[in-house]
Amino acid sequence: MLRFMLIRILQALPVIFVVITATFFLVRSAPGGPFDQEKVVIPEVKKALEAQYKLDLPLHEQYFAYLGDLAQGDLGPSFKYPGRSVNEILFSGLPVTAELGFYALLIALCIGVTAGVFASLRPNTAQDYIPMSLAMIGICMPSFLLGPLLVLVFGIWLDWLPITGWGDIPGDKILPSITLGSAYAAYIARLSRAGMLEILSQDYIRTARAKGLPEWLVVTRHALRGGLIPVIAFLGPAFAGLLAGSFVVETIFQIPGLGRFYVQAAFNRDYTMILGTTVFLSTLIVFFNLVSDITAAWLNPRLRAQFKGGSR
Amino acid sequence: MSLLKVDNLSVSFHTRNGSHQAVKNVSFTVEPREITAIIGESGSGKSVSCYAMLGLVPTPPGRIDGGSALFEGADLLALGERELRAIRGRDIAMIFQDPMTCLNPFMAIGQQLIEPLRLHKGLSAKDAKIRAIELLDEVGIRSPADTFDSYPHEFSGGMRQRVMIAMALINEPKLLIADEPTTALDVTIQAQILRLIADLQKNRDIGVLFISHDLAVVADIADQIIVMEQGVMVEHGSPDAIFNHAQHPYTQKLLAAIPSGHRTAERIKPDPLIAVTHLRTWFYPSNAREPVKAVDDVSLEIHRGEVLGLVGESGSGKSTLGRSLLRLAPITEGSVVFDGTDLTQLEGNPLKAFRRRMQMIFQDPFASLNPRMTVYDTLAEPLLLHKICDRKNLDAAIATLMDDVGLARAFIRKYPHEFSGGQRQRIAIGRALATKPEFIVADEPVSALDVTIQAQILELLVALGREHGLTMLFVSHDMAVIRQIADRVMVMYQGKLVEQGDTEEIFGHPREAYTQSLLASIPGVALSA
Amino acid sequence: MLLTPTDLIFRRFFIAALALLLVACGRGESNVVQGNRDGVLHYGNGAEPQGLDPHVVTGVPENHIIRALFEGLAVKNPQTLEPEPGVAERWEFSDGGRVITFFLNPEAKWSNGEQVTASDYVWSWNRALHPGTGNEYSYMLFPLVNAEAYLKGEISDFNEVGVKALDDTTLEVTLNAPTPYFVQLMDHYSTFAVHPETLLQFGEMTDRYTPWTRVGNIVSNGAFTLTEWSLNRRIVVEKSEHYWDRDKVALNSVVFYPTENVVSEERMFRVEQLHYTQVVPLDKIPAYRQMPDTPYVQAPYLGTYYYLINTKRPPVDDARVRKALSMALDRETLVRTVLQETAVAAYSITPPDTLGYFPPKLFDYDPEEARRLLAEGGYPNGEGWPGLEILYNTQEAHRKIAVAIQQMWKKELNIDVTLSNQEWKVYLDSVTQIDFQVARRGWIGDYVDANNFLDLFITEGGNNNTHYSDPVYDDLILYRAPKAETREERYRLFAEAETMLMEEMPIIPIYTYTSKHLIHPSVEGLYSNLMDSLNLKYVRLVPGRRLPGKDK
Amino acid sequence: MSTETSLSLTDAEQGSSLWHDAWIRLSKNKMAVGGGCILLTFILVALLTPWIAPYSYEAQNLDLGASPPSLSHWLGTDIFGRDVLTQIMYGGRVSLAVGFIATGVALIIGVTWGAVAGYVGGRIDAVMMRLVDILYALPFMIFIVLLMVIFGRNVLLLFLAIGAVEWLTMARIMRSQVQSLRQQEFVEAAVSLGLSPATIIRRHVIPNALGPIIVYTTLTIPSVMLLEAFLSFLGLGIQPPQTSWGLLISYGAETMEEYPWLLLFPGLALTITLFSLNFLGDGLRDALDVRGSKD
Repeated sequence: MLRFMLIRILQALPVIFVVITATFFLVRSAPGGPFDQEKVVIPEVKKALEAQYKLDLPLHEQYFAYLGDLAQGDLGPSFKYPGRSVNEILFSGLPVTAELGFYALLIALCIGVTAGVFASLRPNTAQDYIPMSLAMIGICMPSFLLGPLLVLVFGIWLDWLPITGWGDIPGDKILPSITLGSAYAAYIARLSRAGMLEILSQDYIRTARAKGLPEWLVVTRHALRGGLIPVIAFLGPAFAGLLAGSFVVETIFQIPGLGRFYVQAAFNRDYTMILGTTVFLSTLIVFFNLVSDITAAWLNPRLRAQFKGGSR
Repeated sequence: MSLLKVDNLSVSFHTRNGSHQAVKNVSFTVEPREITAIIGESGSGKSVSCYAMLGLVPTPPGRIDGGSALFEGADLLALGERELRAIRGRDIAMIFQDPMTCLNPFMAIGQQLIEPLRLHKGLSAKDAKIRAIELLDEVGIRSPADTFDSYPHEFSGGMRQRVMIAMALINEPKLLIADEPTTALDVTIQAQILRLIADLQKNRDIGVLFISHDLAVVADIADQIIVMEQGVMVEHGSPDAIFNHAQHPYTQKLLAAIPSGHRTAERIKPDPLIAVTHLRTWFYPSNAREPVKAVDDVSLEIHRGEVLGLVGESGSGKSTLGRSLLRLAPITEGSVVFDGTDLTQLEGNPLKAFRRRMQMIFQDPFASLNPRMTVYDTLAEPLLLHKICDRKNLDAAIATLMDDVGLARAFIRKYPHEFSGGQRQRIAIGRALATKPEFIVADEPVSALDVTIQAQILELLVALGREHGLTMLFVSHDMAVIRQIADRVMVMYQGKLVEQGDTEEIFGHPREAYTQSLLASIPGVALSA
Repeated sequence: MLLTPTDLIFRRFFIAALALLLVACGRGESNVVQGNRDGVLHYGNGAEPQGLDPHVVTGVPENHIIRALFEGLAVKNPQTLEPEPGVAERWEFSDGGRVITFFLNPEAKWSNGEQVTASDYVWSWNRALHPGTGNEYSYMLFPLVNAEAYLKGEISDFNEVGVKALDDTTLEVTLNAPTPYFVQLMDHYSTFAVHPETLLQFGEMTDRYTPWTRVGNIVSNGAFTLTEWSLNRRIVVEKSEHYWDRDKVALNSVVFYPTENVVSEERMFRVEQLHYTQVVPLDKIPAYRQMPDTPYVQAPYLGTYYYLINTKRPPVDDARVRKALSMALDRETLVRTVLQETAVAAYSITPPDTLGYFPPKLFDYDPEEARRLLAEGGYPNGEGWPGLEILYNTQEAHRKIAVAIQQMWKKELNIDVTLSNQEWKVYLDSVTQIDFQVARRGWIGDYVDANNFLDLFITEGGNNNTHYSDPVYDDLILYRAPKAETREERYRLFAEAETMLMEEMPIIPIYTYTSKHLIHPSVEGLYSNLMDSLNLKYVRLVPGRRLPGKDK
Repeated sequence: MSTETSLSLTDAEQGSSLWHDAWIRLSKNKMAVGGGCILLTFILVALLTPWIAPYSYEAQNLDLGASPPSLSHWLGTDIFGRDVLTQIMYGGRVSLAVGFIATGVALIIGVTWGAVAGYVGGRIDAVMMRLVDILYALPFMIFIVLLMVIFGRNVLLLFLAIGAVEWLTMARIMRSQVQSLRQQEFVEAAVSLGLSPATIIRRHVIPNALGPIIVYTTLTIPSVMLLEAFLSFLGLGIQPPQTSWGLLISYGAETMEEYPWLLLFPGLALTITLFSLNFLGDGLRDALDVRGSKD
């Protein structure tokens, strides 16, 4: 188990390193710098600015300096937000985005699994077609459309829910979570339907029925665990994707999360911020992939035994 | 009174491709304290009739057209789902064919075991566990208390089948339906399981309905035998009546198919086509420190024109040895000299040239054919690849191959799934023969087939071998089959060769204890007795 | 009922999910109603500020907050924009306007109770102009003697720069030339004083990124003090106890929201979560206009939207072609339709009525004349037209205008025009490199003076971006206008420069901006002005007033 | 079953049979045929748009502005007074082209990459998949901006950029498919026949892995269309007044309260395409699965 994790982490390190390096040089080669503004900056001022952020050094020196800082866990100061370090900004946004992502996934799971399981119980009937059609729409409904639509209906017309904010007014977390979760709900619905169909055709489901188990127990106890393994495997990458992809939702609902920084950093050419978020996210992606692999393996006793090592 | 009385049962299936009557007016009875066997080939409707009684045939596409099945006075076919559920697992329990897939791999066996107990008897988890452990002990699971929380994959096939049996018996049912409970098992295990079922039946006074395709299997245990063919019951009677006075030609055919003959060994001149020396094929699983020594220091020779039988249980390394000879498994050490050339040193085109000269027939004809290629494409591929014929002659060559393996030419555009297992194996044989090889490894080519089909395929192999002058390594766990086909026999155990010799010598005078136990487990002792 | 651990887990899972969905749906009082009662203004601020250090930041959202926290020597009257006393009680001009003496109010205090002194200003201006600080708005202080040289490192002794603390309350400023708008600049945050000891406590004078502006650290001298700063969530300021004019401050507190998404901002306003929005989505304006007692407020704004032309790239290297393009542009229709009357057609770079200056209108929409000029330029009826590309940065508003103009030119001049949008920084790069044919541009005045617009197009102007260069024009702007004796004389010279510019047409003026806000009926004292410059200290909230439709 | 042996083999076309059979199966699936017909209609309309569009594409009527559906403008007009139906027809040209071509690019790269990685395995697989990981983690926005700057703006680049992103997931799906397929005996049989790895992948592996790939592809096409809108928004890809469904939807979303028809009709066009694709994709998957529905 430990060995497996260690190997995976060791495999991830070069990936993260290459990502850092590639990103570093990519962002530097993008046109426009962090201090370019509509009103042209006096050359002397610009020089002073660059000196303050060590941008006047040769590129490779900057690179090694960055790596040095990174090794100590310092992601550097933000260019766009003077007075704030990238570390600080990341850690102010992370809990919010993580919470948002968590709720979104939770909603996605509730809706997706329920819909998928129901659809799988009576394939090729209305009970299958209706949730799956909704899932198709869900997959393709962009959040820039769904968000405002939900706000309009539930926030303004019905006046049930707050339309912006995060943790300021009770209930203000509902709409953003649904907006962000819907696409994932749709994917999960499809995944769990396919997984359940696969499992429900297995011999051991017949065994369970032969024991006289009522259908709901057959489904929940015998089929669900195996049927949801693809879903579990999907959750890791999905959660990492949520963190990176929450930008639109965070903007629509004015949520102080990480996604906004991630995207805006690119537009602002906030070099340290871009790098910081990228390093952070790629680490998270690796981490969550690992977690979901381990969870999926843990759910599967056969693989679990392998982790324990040796026993055959 | 009969335990179960089935009257005029008819079941049909309705699919997009039309409807098909699987069971036609079948009537039979199962007496308490007796083992009733239903025998028939796959597709004869023997399983469907049992599943239909318990409401386990999915409807649609299945439909019960008529009949009744009186179980203790209640018509199972007329019961609602709820009442039926109360009977399933309590009064009637089932064992299925493949213990590998019939246990939930995600649940500890203990949990699965006590499930019917808690469901039907409402026992507490603790009491249920005590009962389960007793039962595990009874079916021969060692240290049942420790294995209670183990998962199915931690058991071998035979052990899993024991767990299945324990699970079926846990509620002390009155009727046990065993659907091919030994077909997926090695012969040695098969013998043990058969004995177990017979013993349990006697000790517990239950009725057993035993479904099998193999008359030999039920020969020793059945009190009554029913023979089915294409949904119709063609004959029934006591074992004695069936085995000794079979009326129906189909029954006679089944009897004839029981492998019993042996080959008149031809004296082969020792002229080694293949010489294997100190072959080791070890696997290094990423999660284990110790390598798996699938083949460990094996040396052997295969002579031109002979059929060498390789026997052993699953996991003995016999398949890996066969694959290693063909360079399909990674060789760790040693050499395989084929007609003077060491194959282990070859790569790329030279290897490809040798691949033409040696072919393989796989165990599972369902898996060894590309499901998305028609027979034509499957057969054309090796012909074109090795330039055995050009496109002009292709059709003719394929037609000849089809004739050779006994497939109607009309099937040429069909896909593997449209064929029966035996036909598929014929396609696979055709593919192997297409390259006009000198050497063929046949890896359990008949194990997945019904006995009647087995006999046909074996005959075909023998005939083709003679016709094409083939040298063959015939891998099998089934001693009876080996005896029928092999000139010489090697016995493999845990990666090593333990015994070898001429077939009759081995069968007549086995030296090693292991070989003796293999021989003892050949089913159908009652037949020869 | 038998339950395995798995069942229990599932059960808990569903309960948790349900609980989440059923979280109290009841909505409490809106921000506005609550704020009206408690004297809290909820203010849509457009974006998260970069920071709150007056010598570091550059943007509009920063401006609003900094001007709530700090106060300049003079402040602009929100109605007239004329300077009125801030930290300085009064000021005197001498030496023909070259020297200004500011007399500081002894009651002006930092939020820690200390007095704001003249030497604080000297220290702060040193910081603002120091080459190490990298203050992008340092040029605001360039009218000071030697300020530019100090910034550019030509001199290193700040004592040579024209600012002196005569005593604690007297600040003497020496200018290069009489600069009529200098006092106005004292209301710009780059000229604000910061509290030297606080800054030094967290780092060097010139450090950009110390945490001195954080809650608890910051010491400011304005009407409000900082009490909460949650990134991308809100910034809260509260009435300062030490502010000299605290009796006039009606609000107890202001909450600034980083309302980046304008659609969301408008919706927040609609459900009474905001008193004030930074902007209004164009498409919503007609509906708001029709409301009785509309909360929609629109006012002229000191800014011009125009197209830059690269005067060295054909086909627009010919002034006749440029004028043809300009004259073929039906600005009135554009403003009426696409812009929903939220702008004013512009025929000059300087907005009309810039502190009394009215630029001459030298041409009009005239397709006939435009076609004639185009023919003269070598493309009769668009024949032989090599194509033209309009560059704009990615934004909906710019796209709309470009699409409309594209079609106008096609229709009137029969010429093909393509559009090209670029991401902001790429666009900036293209504009700076003058790598375009026609590019969209907007200029917002830093201070109310035509000079701020006209000096864009001097040869050396960093924001010229057109290759336009005329020594006569440079002379007018750089030397003759500053030396003008009277306002009239000065404005005449400006008009002359404007005429030169429109003759050559290196830019095509399109419209003059307006400021557009939604202001809740309960808000009083938020005046509209040309600079969109608010002074929150005058704002009062009247409880009980609701938006139309909300007052049930 | 008939057992006639006199079958003439001369008219047999080698290799085409899988696709031929699939076609026959597909043509029996009503939903799939319906979806295919709608798609075909859309494609035809897109191709013929310059000749059949009711209005000129660019013609503005600024004074008319946004007007709801009427007799002269069936689907209404946008804020420039342009006919929405015409806009949707022209937008369909871009969206369909981007959807199909970019997905095609992603499909080819992803399937090849995943198949090779999954089949070859070992170190090469590790390296190839790490590369995919890296590309996943790179900041997409910067990547796009760079592409735009280095290569300038053109539609081809748009396909490239989208393909560059979408193939990653495709490769992953393919790889896991191939990994399980290469354990299968028929692949081993192909090896023992002496087929080269490339041939095995092409003939034996890919056709059997197509099911999930087809399903994923039908999901990718609409998301590619929306991604195109996003990129066009950023300035990469198509430039106004050219338009696409994605762009029309994103503009429409901003004025959903004022001019709902600007959102509704392009949204409808995309949704119909999406469902047609889905039905066609499911049908295709079933058609290619020669085994038919199991049990």
